[in-house]
Amino acid sequence: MIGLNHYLILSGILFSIGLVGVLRRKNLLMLFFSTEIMLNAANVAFAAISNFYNDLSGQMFAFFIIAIAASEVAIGLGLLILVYKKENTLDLDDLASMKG
Amino acid sequence: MSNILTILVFFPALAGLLGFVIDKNSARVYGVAIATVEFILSLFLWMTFDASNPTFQFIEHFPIVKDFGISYYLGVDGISLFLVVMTTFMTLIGMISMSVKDEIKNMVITLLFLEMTMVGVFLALDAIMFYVFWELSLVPMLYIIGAWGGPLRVYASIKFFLYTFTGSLVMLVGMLIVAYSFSQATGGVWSFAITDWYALGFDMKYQIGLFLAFFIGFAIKVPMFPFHTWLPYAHGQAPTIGSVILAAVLLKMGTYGFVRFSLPMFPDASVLMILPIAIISIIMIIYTAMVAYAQEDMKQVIAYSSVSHMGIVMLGIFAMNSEGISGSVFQMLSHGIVSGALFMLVGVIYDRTHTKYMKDFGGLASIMPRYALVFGIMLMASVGLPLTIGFVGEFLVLIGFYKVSPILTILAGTSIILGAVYMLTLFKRSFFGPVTNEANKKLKDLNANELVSFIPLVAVVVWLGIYPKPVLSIIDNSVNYTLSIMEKKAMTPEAKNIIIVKNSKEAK
Amino acid sequence: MFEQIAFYLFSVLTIGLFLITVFSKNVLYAMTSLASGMVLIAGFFFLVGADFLGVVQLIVYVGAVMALYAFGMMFFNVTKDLKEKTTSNIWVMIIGVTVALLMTLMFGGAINPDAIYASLPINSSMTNPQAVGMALFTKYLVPFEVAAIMLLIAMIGGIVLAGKKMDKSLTDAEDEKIQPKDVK
Amino acid sequence: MVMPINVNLSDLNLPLLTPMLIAISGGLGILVIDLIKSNLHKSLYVMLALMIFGADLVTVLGTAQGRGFFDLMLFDGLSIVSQILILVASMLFIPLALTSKRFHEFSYPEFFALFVFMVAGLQFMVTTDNLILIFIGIETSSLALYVLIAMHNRFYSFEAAIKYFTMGAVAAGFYAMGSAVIYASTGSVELWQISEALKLGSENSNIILITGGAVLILIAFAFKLSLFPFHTWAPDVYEGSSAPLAGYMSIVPKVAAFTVALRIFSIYIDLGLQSVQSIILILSVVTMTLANIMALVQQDVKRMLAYSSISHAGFVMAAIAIGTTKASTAIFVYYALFMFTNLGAFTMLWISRHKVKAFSDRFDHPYEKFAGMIKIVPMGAVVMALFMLSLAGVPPFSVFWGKLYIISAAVDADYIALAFIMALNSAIAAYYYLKLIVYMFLKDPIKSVDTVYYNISKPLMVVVGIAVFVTVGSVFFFDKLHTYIYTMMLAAGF
Amino acid sequence: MESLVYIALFAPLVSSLFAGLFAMTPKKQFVGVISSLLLFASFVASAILAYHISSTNEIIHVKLMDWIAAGNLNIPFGFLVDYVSVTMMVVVTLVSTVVHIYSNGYMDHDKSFNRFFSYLSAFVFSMLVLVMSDNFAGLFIGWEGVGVCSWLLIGFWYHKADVTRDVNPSISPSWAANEAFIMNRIADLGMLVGLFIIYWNVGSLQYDVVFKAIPNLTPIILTTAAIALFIGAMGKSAQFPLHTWLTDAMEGPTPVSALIHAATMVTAGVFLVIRANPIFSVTPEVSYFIAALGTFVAFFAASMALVNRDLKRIIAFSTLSQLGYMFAAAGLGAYWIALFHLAAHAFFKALLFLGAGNVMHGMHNELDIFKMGGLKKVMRGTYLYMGLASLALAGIFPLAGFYSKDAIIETAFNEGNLILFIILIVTAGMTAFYSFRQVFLTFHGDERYKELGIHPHEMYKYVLIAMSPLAILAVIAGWFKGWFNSFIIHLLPNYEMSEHTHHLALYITLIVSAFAFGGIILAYIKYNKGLVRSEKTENSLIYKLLINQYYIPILYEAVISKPYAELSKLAWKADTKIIDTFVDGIAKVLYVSGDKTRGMQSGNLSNYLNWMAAGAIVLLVVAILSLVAV
Repeated sequence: MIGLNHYLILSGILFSIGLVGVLRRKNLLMLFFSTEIMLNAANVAFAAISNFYNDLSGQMFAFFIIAIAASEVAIGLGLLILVYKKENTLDLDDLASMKG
Repeated sequence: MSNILTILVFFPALAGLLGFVIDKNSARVYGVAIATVEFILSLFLWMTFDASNPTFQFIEHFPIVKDFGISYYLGVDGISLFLVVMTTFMTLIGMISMSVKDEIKNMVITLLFLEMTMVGVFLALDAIMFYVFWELSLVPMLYIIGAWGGPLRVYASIKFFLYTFTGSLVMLVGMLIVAYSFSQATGGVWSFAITDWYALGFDMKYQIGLFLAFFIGFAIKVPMFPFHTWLPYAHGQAPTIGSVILAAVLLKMGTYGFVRFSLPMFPDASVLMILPIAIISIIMIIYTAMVAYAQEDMKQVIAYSSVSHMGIVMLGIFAMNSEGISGSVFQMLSHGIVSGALFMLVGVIYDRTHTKYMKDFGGLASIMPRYALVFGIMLMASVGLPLTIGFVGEFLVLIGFYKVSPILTILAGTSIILGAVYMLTLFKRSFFGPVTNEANKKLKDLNANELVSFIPLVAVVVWLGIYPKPVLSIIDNSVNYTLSIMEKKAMTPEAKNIIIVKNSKEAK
Repeated sequence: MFEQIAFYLFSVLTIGLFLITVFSKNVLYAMTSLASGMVLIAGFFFLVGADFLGVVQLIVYVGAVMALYAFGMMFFNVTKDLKEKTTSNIWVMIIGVTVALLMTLMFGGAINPDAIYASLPINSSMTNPQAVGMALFTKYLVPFEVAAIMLLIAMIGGIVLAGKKMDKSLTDAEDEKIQPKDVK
Repeated sequence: MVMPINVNLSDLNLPLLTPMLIAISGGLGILVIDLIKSNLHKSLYVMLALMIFGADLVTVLGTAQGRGFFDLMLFDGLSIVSQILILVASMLFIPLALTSKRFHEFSYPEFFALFVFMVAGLQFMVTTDNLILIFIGIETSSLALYVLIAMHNRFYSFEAAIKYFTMGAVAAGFYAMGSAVIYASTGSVELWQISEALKLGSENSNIILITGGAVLILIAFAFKLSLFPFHTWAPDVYEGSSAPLAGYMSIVPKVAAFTVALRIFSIYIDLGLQSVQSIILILSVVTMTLANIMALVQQDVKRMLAYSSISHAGFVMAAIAIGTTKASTAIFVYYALFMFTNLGAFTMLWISRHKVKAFSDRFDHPYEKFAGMIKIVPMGAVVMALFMLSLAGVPPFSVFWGKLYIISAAVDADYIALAFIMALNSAIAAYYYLKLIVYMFLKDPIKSVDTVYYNISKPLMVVVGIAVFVTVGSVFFFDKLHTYIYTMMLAAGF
Repeated sequence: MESLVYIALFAPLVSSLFAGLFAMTPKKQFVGVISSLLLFASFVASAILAYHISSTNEIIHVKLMDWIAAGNLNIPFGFLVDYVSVTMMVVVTLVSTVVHIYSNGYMDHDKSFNRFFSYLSAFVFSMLVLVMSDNFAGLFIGWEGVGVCSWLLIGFWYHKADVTRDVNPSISPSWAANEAFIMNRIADLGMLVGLFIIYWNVGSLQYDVVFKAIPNLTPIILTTAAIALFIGAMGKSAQFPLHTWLTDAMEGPTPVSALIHAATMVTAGVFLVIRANPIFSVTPEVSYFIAALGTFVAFFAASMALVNRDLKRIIAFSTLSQLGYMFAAAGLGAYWIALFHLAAHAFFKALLFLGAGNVMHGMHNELDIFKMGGLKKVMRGTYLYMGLASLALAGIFPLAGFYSKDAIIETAFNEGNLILFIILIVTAGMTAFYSFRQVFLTFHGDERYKELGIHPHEMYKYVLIAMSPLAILAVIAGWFKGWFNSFIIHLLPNYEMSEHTHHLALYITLIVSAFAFGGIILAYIKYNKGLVRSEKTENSLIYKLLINQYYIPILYEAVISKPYAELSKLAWKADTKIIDTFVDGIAKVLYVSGDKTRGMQSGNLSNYLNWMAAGAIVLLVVAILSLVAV
C-alpha cells in the first residue's frame, strides 16, 4: 500500500529537483522549466493529500496552481521576448547591470 | 496671557515660517526683532512667575494622543524658567552679533526654528513632547554647522547629529518602558506626563536599567566623558553663532534632562550612581582641562573647557542636595552665558583674521584693548572668579558635593586650578607679549555692533555674580521641591539618607 | 499492487525525466523530458483519483504550456546545445540534497488521515469531475473568477510586452525628439 | 448524478464582493473605452482610475464586516484597514502618471487597466483567509506588477522585471509547497480551520511538519516582504522600475503581504510555537540591520531608498513576532504613516527624473544630482529634507510616530532587547538619510535649476503637497489613526 | 558710622571705576589725583572708624545684601569693622593712599597711567572686602579679588616678550602674573575645602556663628579645617613651597610691589590665621606646624636674599622672610604680635619698596645693585628713607621693626622652643646683613652706574613728601606697641610672656640687637667701599644654590609644568587617537561591513536565487533544530 508519505516524499524530491534546476540554470528559459517542476511537485502533494484526506480542497488548490503556472508562462515569455529583443541573449550572467 | 508658554515656544517658529517672505537684506533685522520680542516675552514670563511656588506654573495640558497618553503639556518651574530666559537671551545676543554674510536669510530662519526647539525642550512636561523638541533641535544645528562651518563641517555636523541621535533613541526606549510601567501601575492608563511619572516607583533593577537608558541619551548631549568627542569637532567647525548656541543652550539640555528626569524618577538608582558619575565627571573635569591646555586653536580651548565645566554641572546634580543641584542649575546658566560669550569673542577675532590659532596672535591687548577687556572679564568668569557669574555655580556645586565625598570634591576642585591654567595660557599667548604678527597691527577694536552684543553679556556676568539671589532663590525653591519628591520616592534608606532636603533635616 | 507498481514506476521515471530537464545540456532533451514528466504527473493525478486534475494537467501543461515554451524556444533560437556557465555543481547538489533531506524529514513523519477533519469532503456519489465542478462553482467560484482575471492579465501582459509598441521606447527618448507618429 | 444545490443568496453576503467588483469592472471598462476610441490622453485614464479607487474606497468603508461566499471571503477589520491603505496609496500613485515628460508605460491604456486589476488582486488577497484565494490574489497582483515594471520600457526595467518575476516564481513554488505541507498537517486550506486543527491536535501532531509548513510559507512571504536573505530583488527592481512604481512597491504589496502574514503567523504565535516566532524575530533583526548597513554605502538615492524600505519592512516584521494587538496595530499604523512619506520621497525622485543619465552613467538619481539643491530650489530641498527626516524617525514627522508605536509595542510585550536593537538601527539609518540632506543643504550645486525640476507637473506637486501635509501634520491625526486601527484589529481578533 | 564703613569700602571701588572709564585713553593727570583723593577719603574713614572703635569699643557690623542663598547656605554681603579689621583697614588704606600718590610720580611716563590707577584702586577695594567681610565666603571674594588684581598688576607691562630664565628669572611680566595667579589658585582650593568643611559642620560661614560652634566640633574636623585654611594662607602669603611667585611678581611696577607684594596682599594669609585664631588656637599641631614653617621660611628666604643682585627681589625675599616671622608668631599663639608685626612691616617694607622704586625710576629701570653704587649723592631723600626702612627691617632700636620682631623672637623663647628661637635670631642677623648689603651697594661706594651711561636723578619732591608718613611710621610705629596691645586684646587673645621670659627679655633683646648690628657691620665691612666680587665665592656650591633659589623654580618647571604640558598633549592625543578613533571606528565598521555585505547584491539573478535557497535551508534547519532543542 502506498501511503501518503510516499507521495509527499516524492513531492519533496521533485521540489528539490526543481530547486536544483533553479539554482543551476543560467539560461532563463531553462530556469523557467525548473520553476514549473517546483509547482508540479506541490501539485502532486496536493492531489495526494486530497485523496488521502478525502477532501477536495487539495485538488482545488492544484487546479488553481495549474492556472497560475499557465499565466506565469505567458508573462514570463513576454518578458523573455523583451529581453531577447534588446540583448539577444537569455543568459543570466549578461543580465546583471544593476548591482551594489 | 494664560497661554504664554505656547506663545513662547511657537512664536519663533511661526515667525521663522513667515521669514521665508522677508527680503534677504532685511532678514537679519527681522531676526533680531523677533528674538527681541521673544526675549521680552520670556522676561514677562519671569516677571509674572510666582517665585513662592516651587511647582510647575502656567501649565497648559490637553491630550494629543489620548489612548497613548501623549499630551500637549507645557509648564515652567524655577529650574526651567531661567534656562528659557537664557535661551532667548543668548539667541538674541547671537542674532545681534552674527557675522554670517552669505545665505543670511536661511540662517535667520534656521535660528528661529532652533529657538523654538530649545525653548520647547525646557518647557515640555510631556516626555514625548520633550523628545520631539530634543530631536528636532538637532536638525537646525546640523544645518548651521554643516552649511556655514569650516572645512570639516560635513563630518562634524553628521557626527554631532548621529551621536546625539543614537543616544536619544536609547533614551526613547527608556521613556517607553517608563510609560508602559506607568500603564501597568494604573491599570492601563497611559501617560507620558513627567508629573505623572514622578509619582511612579520602580524596583531597583528597573531603576538602574532605566537610569542607564536615560543616561546614555543625556550623557552624549552633555557631553560626558567618553562621549564627548563630537563636541570639539562641532565647535571647531561650527560658525560662531552655531558654537554660541551649542555651548550656551544645547549642552544644557542634557544636564537639564538629568535634573528633570533622572533624579526625580529614579532616586535610588541616582544615589547608587553617584560614585560612577562623579568619577566620570572628575575625569571630564581634569582630563578635558588638560586637553584644553594642549590646544593650539582658541576655539578648541573653549570647546574643551565647556566639557570641563559641564563636568562641574554633572557633579553638582549628583550631589543630591539643594546646594549642589541649585548650583548646577546656576552653573548651567553661567556656563551658557560665559562660554557663549567666549565663543562670540573668538568669532570676533576670527572674522577679522580668519584664523583661530593662538600662534597667529600675541599682543592683542595692545591693539584691541576693549576686546581684551571683555575677553578678560569672560575669562575671569570662566575660571570662576568671585563676583562673576562663574563663581556662584561652581562654589555651590563644590560645596554641595563636598557633603558626598570630600576627596572627590578636592579632585573636582582642581578645576579652579586647571581652568586657570589653560585660560590664562590662552590669554597670555594671544593677548600678551609683543605683537608678533605685523598684519595684526591693523586690527580694529570692537565695533558698535559687537559692543551692543557684549555689553549685556558683561552686565549679566557681573550682575548675577554680585546678586544671584533673584535667580538662585527661585531655582533653589524648585530644586528643594524636586528633592522632596526624590526623598519621598526613594525606597532604600541609604538613598533617603543621602538625599538632603532643606528644612527637613539639620545640616549636619 | 497496481498502484504500487505504478507509483514506483512513475516516481522513478518522473524523477529521472526531471533530472534530465535540470541537467541536460540539450534544450530539446530538457523540454521533451519536462513534457514527459508532466504527463507522468498527470498519471499520478489519475492514481490518486483526481481525474479532472489529470486531464487539466495534460491539456494545460502538456498542451498549452509546453507549446508556448516550444514557440519561445524557436523564437529565442536556443535549439542548439546550451553554452551556459552553470553554477558550481557541488554547491547546487549540497543544497538540493539538503532540501530533499529536509523535505523527507518533514514528510517522513507519521501522518494520521483519520485525525483530519475534511473541510470539503469528497462526495463519493459524484464522479471526480462532477465534484470538482461542484466545488468550483460554489465554494471556489470567487477564486475561479479571479483566476480568470489573472489569465486576462497574463494575456494583456503578454500582448503588451511582446507587442511592437515596445520596440521604440518613449522613456529613453528625449521629449523633444518624440515624433507624433511614435505615439499611437 | 448531479444534485442541484440550493444556495441562499443572502447567505453569500455578496456585498462583500462589491469593492473588488468595482475595481474589476473598472479595469474592464478602461479596456473597453480603449477599444471604442484609442489614442485618448492618459489624463482621462488617471481620472477614471481615481474614480474607480474612490468608489472602491467608499464601498470598502461602507461594507459591513463579516464572512461571505461560503465563508471564503473574510471582510474583517484587518481586511478593511489593509484595503484602505492599499486604495489610498493607489490613489496617491495614479496621479504620478501625469508628468510633464512622456514615459512609455503611460501611453498604454492597458497600464491603467492592469494597475486596477492589480489592486483588485491585492484586495482579494487581503479579504480572505483561504490559502487558495490568497495565492491567486498574490499572483494576480504580482503578474500585473511584473508587466507594469517592464512597461517602463528600458533595459533596466526589463532586468528588474525578470529578476522580480523569476524570484517571484520560485517564491510561488515555496508558497505552494508550504501550503501543501500545511494542508498535509491540518487537512484544510482555510486559516480559521487550520488554526482550530492546530489547536486541537497540537498534542500528537507532527510538529516538524507544522513548523516546516510555517517556515516554507514564511520563505514566500519573506520574499514578498523583502526580508534578508530574500530581499535581493528589491534594490534592483526598485532601481529598474520608475520611481513612483518603486515607491508603490515599497508599500502596497508589502501592506497586503503583511496582512496575510499576520493572518498566517499569528496562528503559530498564538499557538506558542517558539521556533516560528524566534525565526521571524531573527529575520526581522537581521533584515533591518543588514539592509541599513548596505544602505549606508549606496551612491544612488533610489537604491538607498530601496534598502531603506527593506529595513523598514524588517522593522515592521518584528511586530508580527510580538503578536499583541498593539503590535498588529503598529504594523498598519506604521505603514499608514510610512506610506505618505515614502511615496512623497519617491515622488520627489520622480520629479527630478531625467531621460538621460546626466550625472552618472549608471544611476538615475546619484546623490550628486541633489547637491546644493537648497540654493537652486529651496522649497524642493526643504520638502525632500522633510521626507528624509521623517524616514529617519526624527519627531514629530510621521514615521517617528510609527516607530514610537512599534517600539512601544515591543516594550509592552517585554521585548526590551528588541526595542533597543530597533532604536539603534534607527540611528544607523539616520546616516544615509542624512547623507542626502548633506548633499542638498551642505554642498554646492553642480548643475543648474531645470535639471532638478525636469519632470514636474501640477498633479505631482499636489501629491507631494499631500505627502508633506501628512508627514508634518501626523501628530494631529495620529490619535484618530491608531485608535481606529486598534479598534479594527481588536474586532478582527489580532 | 555705617556710612563711614561704606565710604571706606567703596571709595576705592569708585576710584577704580572712575579710572577705568579712562583706561583706554592717554594719560590724564586728574585721574591719578582723584584716585588718590578717594583713597585718602577711604583712609580717613578708616581712621575715624578706628578711633571710634578704640574710644567706644563698639563693633560695627553691617549687612549690605544677600549674596548666595541656596539650600541651607546663606551668604550675605556683610561687613564687620572690629579691632582686627579696622587695624588692617587703616594699614591698607594708609599704605594705599601713599602708594597712589607715589604712583602719580612713578608712572608719569607710562601710557597706561589711567589703567594703572584703575587696577590699583580695584586692588584696594578687594583687599578691603577681604579684611572687612564678616564671613569666610566674603573673605574669599576679596581673596580672589586681590589675586586677580595682583595678576593684572604683575602683568601690567604685558607687552614685554618672554625671555629665557638666564636673562630674566621671571621670564616676562605676563608669565609671572600667570604663575602668581595659578599658584594662588592651588592654595585657594585648600581654602575652599576649608570653607566646605566649616560649612558642612557648622552650617554657616559667618565668623561669629563658626567661632561659637567650635566647642561642638571634633578635633579632627577642626584640624582638617585648620590645615585647609592654612593651605590657603600659604598661597597668598607665599609660604614654602608656594613661594616662587612672589619674587617673580616683582615684574610688576614697583608701587604694586610695595602695596601688594609687601604691605597688604601677601599678609592676607597672616590675616586669615589671625582672623580664624579661634580655630587655630584649638589645633595646636597645626599651629606648631605654622610656626615651624614660618620660621623655616624666614630663614630660607633670608638665605636667598643674601646673594641676590636684584634690588626688588632682595626686598621680596625679605618680605617672604618677614612673613615667616609673622606666621611664626601666629603659630605660636601670639596673634596680636603677628598682627603688630604685620602692620609695622607694612610701613617699613612699603617704604623700602617705594625707595627702591625711586632708585629704579632714577636709574631708568635698572635693578641690578651691582651696577649701582654711590647713589646717595644724587638721591639723598631716597637714601634716607631706604636707610631708615632698612634699619627698621633689621630691627634696630627704636624703630618699628625692633619692637615687633623682638616680640616674636621673645615669643619663640617663651614657648621654650629653642630651635625656632635660634633660627629666628640668626635670621634676624641675616636680615640686617642683606638689607645693608643692598643699601651699601646701592648708595655707597664707587659709582658703577657711570659705566652704563646712566644719569640717575632724584624722585619728584611731592612723591618724597608723600612717602614721609611711611617713614615716620616706620620709626614710631613700634612705640605704640603697648597701646596696640590694649586695643587689640579686646578681640584677640592676649599673649603674656612668662615670668621667666620677662626676666630674660633684656638679654634676648640684646642678643637680637647684637645679631642685627653684627649683620650691619659685616655688610659695611664687605660692601661699603664698593663691590668686590670673588670668583671663588660665586662659583661655590652654596652661592649657586642660593642665587638659583635652591633651583626650586627650575625644579617646578621640570617636575610640574613640563610634565603637565606633556601629559596634556598626551591626553589630547588620546582623545583624538583613542576615544575618537573608537567612536569613528564603530561608524567605520558599520560602513565597511555595509560595503562588504553589498557584495551579495551582485546583480546576478543566479546568485540571488542561491541566496534564497541558502536562506530557505537555514530557516528550515534552524526551525527543526530549535524543535529538537526543545
